[in-house]
Formats: sequence, C-alpha cells, structure tokens
Amino acid sequence: MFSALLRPKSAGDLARLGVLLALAALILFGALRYDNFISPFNILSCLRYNSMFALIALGMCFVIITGGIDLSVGGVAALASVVSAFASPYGWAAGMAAGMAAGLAFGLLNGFMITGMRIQPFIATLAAMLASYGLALLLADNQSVSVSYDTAFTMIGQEDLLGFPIPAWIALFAFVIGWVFLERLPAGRHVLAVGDGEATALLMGLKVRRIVFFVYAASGLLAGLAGTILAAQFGAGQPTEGVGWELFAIASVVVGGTLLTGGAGSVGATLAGVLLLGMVFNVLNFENGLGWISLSAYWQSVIRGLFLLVVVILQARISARSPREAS
Amino acid sequence: EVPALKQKQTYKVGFAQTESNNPWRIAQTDSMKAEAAKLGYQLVYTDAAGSAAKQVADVNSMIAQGVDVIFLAPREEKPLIPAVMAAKKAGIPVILLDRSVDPKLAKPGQDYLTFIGSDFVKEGQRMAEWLAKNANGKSKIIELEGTTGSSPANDRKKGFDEAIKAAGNFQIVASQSGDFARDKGRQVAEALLQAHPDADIIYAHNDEMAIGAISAIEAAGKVPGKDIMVLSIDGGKEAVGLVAEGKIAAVVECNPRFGPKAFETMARYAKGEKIEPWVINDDKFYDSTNAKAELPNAY
Amino acid sequence: MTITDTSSAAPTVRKLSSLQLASRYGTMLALLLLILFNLAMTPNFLSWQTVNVNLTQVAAIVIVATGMTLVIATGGIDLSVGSLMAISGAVAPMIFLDTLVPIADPVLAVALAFVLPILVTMAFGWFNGMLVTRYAIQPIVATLVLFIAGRGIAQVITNGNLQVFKNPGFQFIAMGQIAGIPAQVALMLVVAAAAFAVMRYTMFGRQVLAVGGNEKAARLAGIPVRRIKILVYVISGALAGLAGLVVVARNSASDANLVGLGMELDAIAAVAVGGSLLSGGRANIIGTLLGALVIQLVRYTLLANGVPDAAALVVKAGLIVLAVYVQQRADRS
Amino acid sequence: MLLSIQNLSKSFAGVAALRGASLEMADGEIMALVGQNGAGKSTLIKILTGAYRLDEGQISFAGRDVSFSSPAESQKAGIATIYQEINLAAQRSVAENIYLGREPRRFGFLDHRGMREGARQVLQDFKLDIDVTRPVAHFNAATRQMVAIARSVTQQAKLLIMDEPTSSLDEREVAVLFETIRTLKRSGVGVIFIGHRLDELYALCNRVTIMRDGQTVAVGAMGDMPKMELVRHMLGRELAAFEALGKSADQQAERPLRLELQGAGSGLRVRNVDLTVREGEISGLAGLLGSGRSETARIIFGMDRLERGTMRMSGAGRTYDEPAEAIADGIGLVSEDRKVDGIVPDMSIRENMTLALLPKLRRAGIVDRAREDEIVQRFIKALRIKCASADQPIKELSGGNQQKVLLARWLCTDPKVLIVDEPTRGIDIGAKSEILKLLRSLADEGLSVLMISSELEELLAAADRITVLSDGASVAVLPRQAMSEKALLAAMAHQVD
Ligand SMILES: Nc1ncnc2c1ncn2[C@@H]1O[C@H](COP(=O)(O)OP(=O)(O)OP(=O)(O)O)[C@@H](O)[C@H]1O
Ligand SMILES: Nc1ncnc2c1ncn2[C@@H]1O[C@H](COP(=O)(O)OP(=O)(O)OP(=O)(O)O)[C@@H](O)[C@H]1O
Ligand SMILES: [Mg+2]
Ligand SMILES: [Mg+2]
Repeated sequence: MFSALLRPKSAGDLARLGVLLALAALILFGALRYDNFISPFNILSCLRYNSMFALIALGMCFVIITGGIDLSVGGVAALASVVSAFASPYGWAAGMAAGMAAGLAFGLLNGFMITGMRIQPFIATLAAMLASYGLALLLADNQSVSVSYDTAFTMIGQEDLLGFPIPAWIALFAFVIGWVFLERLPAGRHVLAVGDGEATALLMGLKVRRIVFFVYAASGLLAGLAGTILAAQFGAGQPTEGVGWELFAIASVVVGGTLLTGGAGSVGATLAGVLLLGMVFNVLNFENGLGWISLSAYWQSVIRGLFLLVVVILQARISARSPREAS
Repeated sequence: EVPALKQKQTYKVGFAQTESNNPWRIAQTDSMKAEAAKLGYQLVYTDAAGSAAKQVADVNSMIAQGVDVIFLAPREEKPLIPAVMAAKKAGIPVILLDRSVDPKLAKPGQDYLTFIGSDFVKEGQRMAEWLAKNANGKSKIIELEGTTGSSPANDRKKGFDEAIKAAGNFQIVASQSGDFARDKGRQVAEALLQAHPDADIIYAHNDEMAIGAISAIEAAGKVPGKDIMVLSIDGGKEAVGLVAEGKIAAVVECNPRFGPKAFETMARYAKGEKIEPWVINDDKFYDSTNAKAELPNAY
Repeated sequence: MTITDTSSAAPTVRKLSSLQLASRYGTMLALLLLILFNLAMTPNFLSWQTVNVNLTQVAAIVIVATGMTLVIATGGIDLSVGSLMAISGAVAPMIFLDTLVPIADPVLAVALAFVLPILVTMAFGWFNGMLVTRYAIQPIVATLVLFIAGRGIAQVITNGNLQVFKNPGFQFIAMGQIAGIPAQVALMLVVAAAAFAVMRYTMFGRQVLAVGGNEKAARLAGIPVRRIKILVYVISGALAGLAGLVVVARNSASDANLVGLGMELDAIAAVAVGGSLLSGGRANIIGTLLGALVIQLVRYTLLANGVPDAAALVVKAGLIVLAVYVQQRADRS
Repeated sequence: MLLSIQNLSKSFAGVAALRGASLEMADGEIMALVGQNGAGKSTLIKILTGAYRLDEGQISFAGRDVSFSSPAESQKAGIATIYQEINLAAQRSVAENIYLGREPRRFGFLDHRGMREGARQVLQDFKLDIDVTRPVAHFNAATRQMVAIARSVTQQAKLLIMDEPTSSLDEREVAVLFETIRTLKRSGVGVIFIGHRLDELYALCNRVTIMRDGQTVAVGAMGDMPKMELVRHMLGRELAAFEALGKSADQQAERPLRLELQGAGSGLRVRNVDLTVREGEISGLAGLLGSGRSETARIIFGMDRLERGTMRMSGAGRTYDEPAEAIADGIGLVSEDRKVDGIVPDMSIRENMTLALLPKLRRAGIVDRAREDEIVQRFIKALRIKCASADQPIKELSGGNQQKVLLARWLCTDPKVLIVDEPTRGIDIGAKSEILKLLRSLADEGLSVLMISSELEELLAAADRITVLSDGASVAVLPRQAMSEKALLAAMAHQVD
C-alpha cells in the first residue's frame, strides 16, 4: 500500500492518499483545538468503540470489491450480540464461537440467495437485514440480554492487552488477514477479477459463484464478530442496535477509495476510512464541549452529511486528475 | 462509593441524551439546556441517536473532556453499565434521568448517585387500574405498542397487561407496534380496526400514536370517545387538549421537564447532602374531570 | 437516400411472449396469492374499507417508488427520498401557518404550500443529480449525503418540533375525495399512469433506458446523458416532496423526525419486487405499482393476523425474497 | 482424434442458433471455422467450452466424452479459449490477467515478481513491450487483444480456440501471432481459428469447417477449397466481385468541402492532423495501430475537445463539446468497440437502431411508433440483419449483426458526414461487400464518409482518397491515382522506422 501511496499509479491510489491526508488533518485539528483530544483515554476508547465498525467495514470492503453490497451487517451484528450473550455463561470462547456462527449462518444465507437464487445483492441483504433483526428480537424477547459476568466473556470487549483494547487487537488482526488475503493470495486476485465483471471472470475460468459466496460468508462472519464484541463491550446482547451500521460501513469503504462498481479496493484505506468517519463523531462531541456553540443533534447530522460531501467531492476531484483511463 | 462533587461557582456538566426524534425527548433536552443556561453552567450535550453503544462512546468523550457531573438518560438498562462504571472510575458522579440501569449490576449511592424519574411499569398499571373502574362496559382492547425492543414500550406493556389481566373482564384483541409515531400509529390502528371491528378501547403507549389512532377511528367512520375509548401515556399539551375535547378518555403524564430537579439534586449533593436512591417524579393523571383545568400546565 | 431490398430469407418469427409480460405476471401472481391467503385467513378482509385502508396507505410508497423506478432505470439509486419527504413535510406547514412570513391570502398560502416545498425538494434532487453527473460520485454515496443531512435540515428548520395544524384546503390531497376515490389514491394513480406513459411512449423514457443500459453508447448517440440523469433525480425529488405533503396532510401534523423514515428501503423493495433490475436499463412502472401493493398487503396481513412485530420482520423478509425470486424465474423462462 | 463434435443443437428462446452442427479435428491441426455472421460459430465455441449448455449432441475431447458445465472445467481439461468479445478483467494489470486463475505461487502466496517477469517474457515473444503492471483498461483494443492471446497461449493447452483474434490487429501483429500459432501446431496443439479475413485463413489453416445457419455445410482441406467455393458454401450463393465497387466520378477535386481539419490536436495522441472530406466521397484514414485515427474521430465527433487547430463543417468553424452537437450538425460515428460504446444490450434492435434518430421521430415528446417501425423494417431488410424480430434484444444477435444495427443507427439519421471506425470488423465477407457497396451508393447520393480501417485491401477498394496518420500527425494524402498497397505501407511506416 505504501509504495502505491508514494508513487500513485491509479485513481484508486490517489483516493487512498486523500483519505490518509484527511485523517491526519482531522487529528491535527482536534489535537490543536481541544484539550485532552489526544489523551490515551480518548484515543483508546475511540479505538475500542470503532473496532466494531472496522470489522464490519472490512467485510463490506470485500463485498463491494465484487461489485455487491451487504445491507444486513447491522442486523446480523445485533443478532450475533444476542446469540453470544446467551452463550456467554459457557465461557468467552463459547460466546465468541456462537456469535460468529450466527453471523456466518446469515453470511451463508446471503451467499445462497445471491449465487443460488440469483437475487440481487441489494434486495437479498435487505431481506436478511429485516430477518436478522426479527430473529434477534424474537430470541431476546424484545429486550437486551445480559451477558454473564461470571465468565471472562466481557474481557473480549472491555479489557486491554499490552495497553491496547482487545477489540482493537481483534480488528487489527482481522485487517492483517484481510490484507494478506487480498494482496498476497491468488484468491484475492480472483475476488478483484469478479468485481471487474462477472461474465468476464466466468469466461476466464474463475469459479465466480464460489467467490461471491465466499465474500458474503466472510462479511457475515465479520459482522458476527462485531456483534460479539458489541455484547462483550456493553455487557448485553442488543437486538435493536446496529441500525445504520451498514451505511457507516459503506461510507467508510467508499471514503477509503473503493469504488462501489467493484473491481478495485484497498483494505488499508478502508481502515483509514473507518477511523476518519469515527473521528468525526468524536470531534463533534469535543466541539460541543467547548461551549462556543452547542450543536444540536440535528446540526450534527447536517455537518456529518456535509463532511461526507466534502470528502467524496475531494476524492472525485483527485481521481479526475489522475491519468485518463482509455475505456 | 460515588465520587464526591466539590462546591463551585460554575460547573461543566455533561448531558448524554439518547435520541431527539420525538417531542418528549426534545422537551427534556430543552429543559436541561434552559436550566443549565439559567445557572450559568457549561453544558456538554451529546445525542446518541438511538444507539446504546454510541451513548457509551459519548459518555467516554465527556470523561475525556473532564466534566464535573454526567447526567445520563440511559437508552437501555444493561448496555449503559460500562459507561456508568467508566465515569465512576474517572471520579465523575453520574445522575440517571428517566430510565435506570440494571440494578443487579450498578447500584444507586454506590456506582451512580441517583435515578430521577418515573416508573414506566407503573404508568401502564395506573392506566389499567383507571380503565378497570371507568370502562363503562367496554372491554375489547387494541394496544398500540412503542418501538419494539425499547424499554418504555416493554414496561408500559408489562404494567398494563398484567394489571388488566388481574382486573378480569378485559381482552386484548390485538397488540402491535406503532413505533411511537403518529403516522405509523395511525396506519396500524387502521389495519387493526379493520380486522377487529368489535374493538372498543385503544391503549397507546404514547400521545403520538393515540392521536394517530384517533384519525384512524374517524376514517373508519366511528367516533373517538364514544364508540372507541382512547387511552394514552405522556400527557403533552395536544393530548390533554384532546382529553378536554373528549376524544381521549385518559392520559398518564410522564413529565419530560427534568432540568430543575436534575440540577437541584446536583446542588444538594455538592453541598454534602445525602441523596435518596430514587428521586421520584410525581406525574399527573388527566381525565375528563381535570383536563380543562390542567390544560395550561401541561407541557 | 435509397436503400434497396436485397434480403433473401424472411426473418423467422419469434413465438416467445415478451419478457416484460412474464415478469409482470410474476409479481401479479405474488399479489394474487396474498389476496387468496387473506380471504381465507384474515377476519373481515372482504370489504371496501379494507381496499380503502390499503390503497391510502400504499399511496405514498407508490408515489416515491415511481420516482425511484426512473432513477434506478438510469442505473442510479436515491437514498435521500425519505429525508426529502421530511423536508417538504416540514416546509409546507411553515407556509400556511405563517411561521416563515405572514401571507395574507389563505388561498395563496395553501397554493404556495403545495408549490414551494416541491420546488425545494426538486432543488435537492437537482443537487443529487449534480453530484452524480458533475462530480461523478456514485449514486448510493451521493444520495447518502442528503440521506444523512436532509433529515437534519428538516429538523433544524423546525427545531425538531412537531407542527400541528388543521387546514382543510391543504389537507385535501390526503383527506379529500375525487369522484368517491380518496384524493391520495387518485394522486397515486395519476402519478403512476403518467410515469407509465412517459416511459412507454416518449423520447425521454427511451433515453432514460438507454442511459441506464449503456451510458457510453447513449452519449455517442447524442443523448444528453447528464441532463437526463439530473432530470430523473429532480423528478424523484419532486415525487418525494409530494409524498411528504400527502403524509403530513394525512396526519394533520408534521414531524421532521419521522416523516418518510425508512421510505427509501420500501420504495427500492417495491421497485425490485416489481421486476426492474437495480442495475438499470429497465423500468417497469406497473410492476412497481404491484410491488408496492405486495409490500403493503404483506404488512396488512401480518398486522391483521396479530403476528408480532419481530416475527413480522422475518416473514416480510421471506416474502420479499420469494416475490423477487418468483418474478425473476418468470423473467428467465 | 483430438476433438469430435457431433450433431450439436442449441436454441435461444425458441430460436435455433445451432441445428446439428459438427466439427472434427486431429492433434496439431489448425482448423478454420468460417461462416456468415450469425452462422453459429461463437455459439458452437461457447457450448464446447462450457459457457453455454447444449440442447442436444455429443462432444468428445482427447478421447473422452465430455460435457463441460463451466469455462473453468474446460480450461482444466486443456482447452484455452479467446472469446469473440475480448474478455479480460479491465482493472487488473496485464500480468494478472495473463495469469488469472493459475497464478504462480511461493509458499502459497502470490509470486508478484514471478508474475511480472513471466508476463514480460511472454509479451516479448509477441514483440510487445509494455508496462505489465498497468491495468489492461489503459491499453487500446489491439494491445488488449494481444494480452488475451498471450494468456491463452501460455495455458499450455491441448486445444486452443480463437474467435476472431485478429479483428483488431494490424499486419505486423498478425504475422507475429501466426508464427506463434505455427509453433504451437508443431508441438501438437490443435487450433480452432475463427475469422472473416479469408487471406489470413488460407495463410494459416490447413483444414476448414464451414457453417451456415447453424449447420456444418462443408469440411475440407484448405488447399483443396478454392476461395470462390468456400464463399459459395458460406453464403449459399455466389458473391459479386469485390472490385465491382466502383469509384466516384473523377471530378471530385471540384466538389465542395464538407469537413476540414487543420492542424488539429488534442492531448498527446493527436498532435497535428490535416484532413478533408468532400461531399459525396469516401475519404479513407489509414495508419498503424495507435496512430491516432480513432482519437481523431473522437475530436470530430465532440467526444474529445479540439485543443489546437481548426475544424470546419461546410466552411463554418466548429468545435463540439458533446456528440449531441456534432449529431445536430449532421455527423454520425460508428465506433470501433461495439460492446463498450455501441450497443445498449438490453434494448431491442428497434430501440437501438433509432436511438440517435429519436429527436426527429418525436412529436410533442412522443415517439412516432408507426414511422419508427417503418424505418426499422426497411433497414433490417436492406442490411439483411438476421434476427427473429425487431423487438429482440440486441444482445442476442451475433457480433456481425449487431454491427449492422449500429450502422443502421446512423444511416437512418440521414447524416451529412458519416465516420465509420473499422466498419467491417467482425463482418462476414458477404455482408462486408454489401456494406461497402452501401457506403458507396450513399456517397454517390452526396454523403461524405470518413472511413477508418486497418484492412488495406478494403481501404484501397473503397476510398476515393486516403489520409495517412502516423504518431498523431497526418503524414500523407494519397489521391486515387497514387493509391497502391505499396504506397500506403510506405506512408504508414513513415517516421516509425
Ligand atoms: N445469448 C443469446 N441469446 C439469444 N440468441 C443468441 C445468443 N447468442 C447467440 N444467439 C443467436 O445465435 C445465432 C448464432 O450466433 P453466433 O454468435 O454463434 O454467430 P457467429 O457465427 O459467431 O457470428 P459472427 O461472425 O457475427 O460473430 C445468432 O442468430 C444469434 O442471434
Ligand atoms: N504504446 C501505447 N501504450 C498504451 N496505450 C496506447 C499505446 N498506443 C496507443 N495506445 C492507446 O491507443 C489509443 C490511441 O490510439 P487510437 O485508438 O486513436 O489509434 P487508432 O489508430 O485508431 O488505433 P485503432 O486501430 O486501435 O483504432 C489511446 O487511447 C491509447 O490509450
Ligand atoms: Mg461470433
Ligand atoms: Mg481506432
């Protein structure tokens, strides 16, 4: 990734450069303007919280690279948080396995609807979103489900390891695997090629269905992992959480320079995109704390929208200036 | 023990609101802001947009900013525990507003200072008890629930359903979520009235859905208050006015004006007073007997 | 110029029924099955009031989904419709309640309350279109901006407060009747019929499909691609604005927080269930109408049969998948 | 016997594309597969390789009965294929495309370096020296075609299938390709070669299978099959001679100028082009691949901005910002890549054909269907477009028939200037002479045609005058008297050597 950033070759490289610059600028802005902004407490709690979104965005990144979309991640995470909360009395490993299994199950379902029944990803995963929320509410009887505090389950979300939040370690680990997969394994090339055009990939002898199936399964699994962390971090399985996570993840991926049309994308820049968007919330909270202006929640959404606008327009500008592509 | 609070001229206080998508929450926020402004305190206000997880992150950012006190309107009982604990660890007293946290996991006077608010279960109960006395032979109830999974919806349903069962003679023929919203409440009521033409009571978990239900009743060619009795919770001005008009039979108030009581409690604590674990908000009850007189006082 | 006929063999005749018909029947089938199910299972289903309830409730979805169909036909998508509904719903009462500027003539105020909010949402639609065309931002992301900020704008201008009103003139679009048909139903039919005619008979309709089918080829054939794209977003904005007016008029109240919430998903689902490909190049307005009816009837069925909300979500998901699947099978056969 | 296909049938939505076709070949044989547009050649290939499923028939390959259910399977079994529409992953690099699906690995990880080096090596064999780490989308059609060929050749297959591989190559590249194929043949690889340029087939292939209307109508050794007989089998009738095209009357120098470029330039590819097209003539534009012919057409048509120099239409200075403006001025363009910027795949033949005509077909915004149908029927007949009905989606047509629809798209607008970029690419010999004749008759009625072509024979036969481009600049104009293959080649090679 870094060599590409130093010597940008394509529009994507430039967009990735853009997101890193924006992230650096925002952090610098916060550090100069607010006391305690770069305090370890603030940074670590930011990382702890955003690790869930990072996991979801990683799965979304793969899905979007194939030219698809996964709207179900929020619902699946909610479901997984409930399932893992139920399993938490049997230990942290059981909780984690259960949450991830629930996520994987929905990932496989998505994969089946899209490759087997040939339903468009937008609709298939929209349905999966509804169904996963429904199941989460049914299982939890419309309430949050307390996790067990007798086992080490909450450790997954609340403890630190080497001074760094465990959820952030998990997310980091997932991103390293994701990066190796996409950049260093043949299968990663195949995912990219499928996104370039399914018909073409098929004629070139790739097992397109299997690849597409795989990315939705992976996205489900990661959403399950995020849901597990949700339960562990907040001590409860929450059937109503996760609303809008899919849009956050999509926005992070796009801000990271991955095109929704598929065929190109970067794992590292997606992480930067998550941090950038997550940081915006944090900055808004600090801005409110300054007391100059007390931004209502309404202004906050206007500002978030404007911020997204500025970032994507800048990206569009940057890519427009990159070497022209012939076709 | 709950962290201590020094007596100061002015404070920097945090208020972590859960959402601002309904009139009740807006009134609550306004009341908090107005009171802080009156006292000359600096208010750090956050809005979790309906996400318990974000609310925890919001509280963490308040801790990072070093506020003196945190007012927290917890979105949910359990998931906000980590926020309460983090504040305690950082030496910041927390005062809970309008909803509490799981008593098994955090205790007033120990992990947080106190809980100010009313009891959603009790609101449902009060309504059921009133109905048992004033039903006038009506008995078939349509219940319009709040947002599925939210604690006021769960509690108002629980309190009402249990009490009405105890009262006997009543039957809940349908119970569906109207999302605390007027439009959705109306649409659900339209469908349910169509499927259950014999229903003669509608119990809505908030004013908005009750008002939606009234227009559904009228659209179905029936008369609210006569053919169908409408019951609601919240007691905003519009609803109380409708009680006065006779379209709504009764409303349990759930007052959102928390500002004065919240800041007063905080001041008492700073002075060193011992604070009771539950500062109860006394809520009114409106029906045809008092609605006209109370209308000017409704929020 | 003269072109001489040099053909030797007459072209073979195709005996296949048109694809569009097949896909339309798929959705129709789903609708019929639902109706049959209801006749058997739902109490008091067979009545005019049922028809009335369902048609009035589906009106807003159909109006929005019609605009969405056009946007999707160009290969785009419009996530901002729900927020735009909130904006128009917030602006309209401000006009006739004189919160903005006092308008002396009540008739004029009502007229403006119809026109101005829609102009505002059209302007936002234009903004969406500009992002998509000028800045080449992908439609999901471009309209995500207003999805997030649009509702915020509506909340900011009303300060989040509910606006309650009673204004028979304005509320005619939701409460009135035209020849015994509820006004919003009539409005829905007019919008759908107009869109159908546009897509089928006009040059604009053809150009919309060409842009969605192959944008480069469309440009090379002299089609003003940008203008067409901007126009569909403007139309989508206008229809979302109109739907917003219907909703607030029906409720005698405008709540910027809730008007149109989640509408984008309902509208997109209606389009998909109705048989238009989300990848563009196809627009099936009748399908969209039927798709919206399917979604509405599913909702009604679940409500009337007392299915709890949580279970209803699961069932609704299953039915959407089933409907799209049936429809696509029919499409491919 | 390497491959034996018997009695293959296939229909699409009730229309038969193949009706009992067969093909047999042995190891080390180069089999030409020829037939008119829509004869079923590509369909046969797609069934053989598992891209389509067959309705009826038997296929045996390398001594075993097979029925591949996906291209992946046929590749594994040893069949490498280049499909008619170049199929490469556009955003992936050249190297990745060559190795996609069988990447070199080290310890299970991708061997990026090995891939780069390998790709460079392979392409060097094809005399192509390009940056293999750039996405293929950055290269022109010819380069992409060469990459696709390199990919298939390196698969070390037993059978290599090429569906019109030379349609966008120039002669040098064709020569390189043929050399490679002959080498493969010597090592026992069987090759199926589909093409419409008969000279190439005679130069390369040793046997030929001829298809017509979904059936195999003749098989034989290439040497035993005179050209005329081959064409007769293909068409089912005799072909009027190519030379019978005729040229316009000789006083063309006095005809009024229609289109004029002077010192035109845009970007780096077009540096300095002088070009004139007169009323009623066919003006040819020749040059090597990448010499900037298509880019010149893009400028005239308003797709790229004229940054330097001047352009005149009928004497008046013009610059177009959008194709729509050029079209309004009476210019039409049949582009070279019909898949990417020609057809609208899901639309019907009718809708595709009238796309540019819509503004003239409209009354108060409404499309005049009666007139539309009349026009469409006329052109379907005149150009002999093989289709089930005008309402068939264009994507179901064979490549050549799609090309005819696109030609009709412009002819029906009755343009003043028609630019045709590789107008006969992928068009069978029967249709080709028809199209050239058609262009000629249109020119005789006053149409100005600017014809870009890589086929010298065709240019020499049809053009009244040829402008030669080299490296983005016009280097020569050959009037009719000076036209010859030799002169043309000499001019094209100008500045290159
Ligand atoms: N996917 C499809 N759907 C419907 N019809 C098709 C499809 N593919 C091919 N056809 C039809 O099958 C017939 C044979 O087409 P094919 O592409 O095999 O011809 P071809 O011999 O390769 O022609 P060309 O030389 O023009 O490439 C044509 O009539 C075409 O319209
Ligand atoms: N050496 C090269 N490296 C990369 N791209 C090239 C090279 N040469 C040409 N191209 C591509 O070719 C195009 C310019 O050639 P253009 O198509 O205008 O020439 P042409 O003579 O019309 O060739 P063709 O016969 O392919 O139409 C550009 O878009 C450019 O991307
Ligand atoms: Mg072919
Ligand atoms: Mg060219």
